[in-house]
Amino acid sequence: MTGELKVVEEIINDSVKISLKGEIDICTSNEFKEKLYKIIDANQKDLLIDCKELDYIDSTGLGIFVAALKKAKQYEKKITFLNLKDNIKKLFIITGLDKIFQIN
Amino acid sequence: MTGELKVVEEIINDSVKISLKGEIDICTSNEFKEKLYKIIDANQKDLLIDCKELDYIDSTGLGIFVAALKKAKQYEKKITFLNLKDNIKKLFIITGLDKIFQIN
Amino acid sequence: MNDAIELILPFKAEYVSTARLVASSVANRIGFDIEVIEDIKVAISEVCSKIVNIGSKFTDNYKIIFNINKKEIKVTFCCEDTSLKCIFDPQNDRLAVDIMNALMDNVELCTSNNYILSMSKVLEENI
Amino acid sequence: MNDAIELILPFKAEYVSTARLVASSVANRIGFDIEVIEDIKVAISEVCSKIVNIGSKFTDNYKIIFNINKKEIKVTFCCEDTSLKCIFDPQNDRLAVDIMNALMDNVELCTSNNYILSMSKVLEENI
Ligand SMILES: Nc1ncnc2c1ncn2[C@@H]1O[C@H](COP(=O)(O)OP(=O)(O)O)[C@@H](O)[C@H]1O
Ligand SMILES: Nc1ncnc2c1ncn2[C@@H]1O[C@H](COP(=O)(O)OP(=O)(O)O)[C@@H](O)[C@H]1O
Repeated sequence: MTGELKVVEEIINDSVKISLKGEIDICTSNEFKEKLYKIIDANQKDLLIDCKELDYIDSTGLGIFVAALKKAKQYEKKITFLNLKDNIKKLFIITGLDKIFQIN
Repeated sequence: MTGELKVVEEIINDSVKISLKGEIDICTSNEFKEKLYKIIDANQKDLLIDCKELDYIDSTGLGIFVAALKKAKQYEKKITFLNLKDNIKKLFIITGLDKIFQIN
Repeated sequence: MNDAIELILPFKAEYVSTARLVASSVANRIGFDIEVIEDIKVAISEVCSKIVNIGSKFTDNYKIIFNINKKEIKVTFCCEDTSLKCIFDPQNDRLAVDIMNALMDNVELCTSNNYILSMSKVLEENI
Repeated sequence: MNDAIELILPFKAEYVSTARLVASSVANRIGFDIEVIEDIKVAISEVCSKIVNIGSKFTDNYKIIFNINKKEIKVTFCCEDTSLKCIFDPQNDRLAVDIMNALMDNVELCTSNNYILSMSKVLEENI
């Protein structure tokens, strides 16, 4: 049910690919934030976030991505989302985040 | 979810076979009681109750079977249960009904 | 961990399943395994169905309190209409009473306070 | 049909999913389709998460009231601690506010009474 998020990190050429599985919600968001920030700072590469198995995200989760984008931009890197599920893509559109991120 | 019960009646040689699908609970038990009593009175045959797809039964449902057995005995007929799921067989055992019904 | 979750439901059959859902959510949190959660749901359904069948002239809802301890779930039923007491008759409701007693660890059919009934189940640690 | 279901939950992240479950059980009863039920759950989760994050010094739980009409679900959040008001800041919480406004029909972020917040969704009959 709730509170489960698996984050798998993998280096692909000039990018870091992060695969997310589970839910980013009140139970998982703090830990995820720290993990994500570390990945960005440690690698200083473009970020690919694969959401094929991400079932749910709330506004806190979306906010973490916004903050992550600011961080990535400091290193002149970008963040691209892959395989967003419909219910999550919907939230990106509602909030206008589809315009600041690259969504594939 | 709750409140769904399908009852299929079929004549097999000297018996009536009733196949139950769904749940016998507070939402379905009244209708089921009437249906079952009618089947017993109209046919006056041995009863086979196939519970392969019966997911849940509560004490009211079990009580209906007890009353049905009294009715059947008036016609000198018996009631046999087929394919009880484990969770339901457990209730028959708890309540001692496994001793008054034939369970196959 | 020592939490209380309360659910107030109308005297209507349609909402018994809501009680079941909350029961499984709460029991799941404590760590009961699926079969025991199913037992708890069955026992709770027996009580809810009985309460709904009896109903009340004075109020249109009843309350279920789930008390969670690290290793125990206690489920208490209550109602503003305190005439709802000792709702199960050991004779007439033998099937229901047998089921509740077998599936739960502790069933108080007639409580000494203003509650309708309470039942509890303790988590057995398999080492 | 004009029912009220109430759920009282501790200020803990673990119980947000219990609110979601009750929401889907209730919304399902009204006849919303799965996608809309998902929307309602998402909106309710936003509120619960915010409430849990703020918490209260005076009490350890909050209440969610689900009011059901034939064609509408209204969800009201309240708390004994009436300092919990206008919990979303349109600026800082823009993402959450956008999501709630988009997914629900009517969101009252600051109610004129003692409630924390209320939101509703009307069933659209597709003929
Ligand atoms: N009235 C009931 N009372 C108690 N348990 C039930 C009842 N109906 C179904 N169950 C059991 O609960 C489980 C889940 O059923 P339910 O709570 O109806 O949710 P769902 O069918 O949506 O998963 C089923 O495995 C079933 O055995
Ligand atoms: N925190 C959440 N808030 C709102 N909706 C959620 C949340 N987590 C999961 N969901 C959505 O609710 C649906 C059911 O998930 P959930 O309520 O966790 O129950 P379960 O996973 O046991 O079916 C999922 O399809 C998911 O998209």
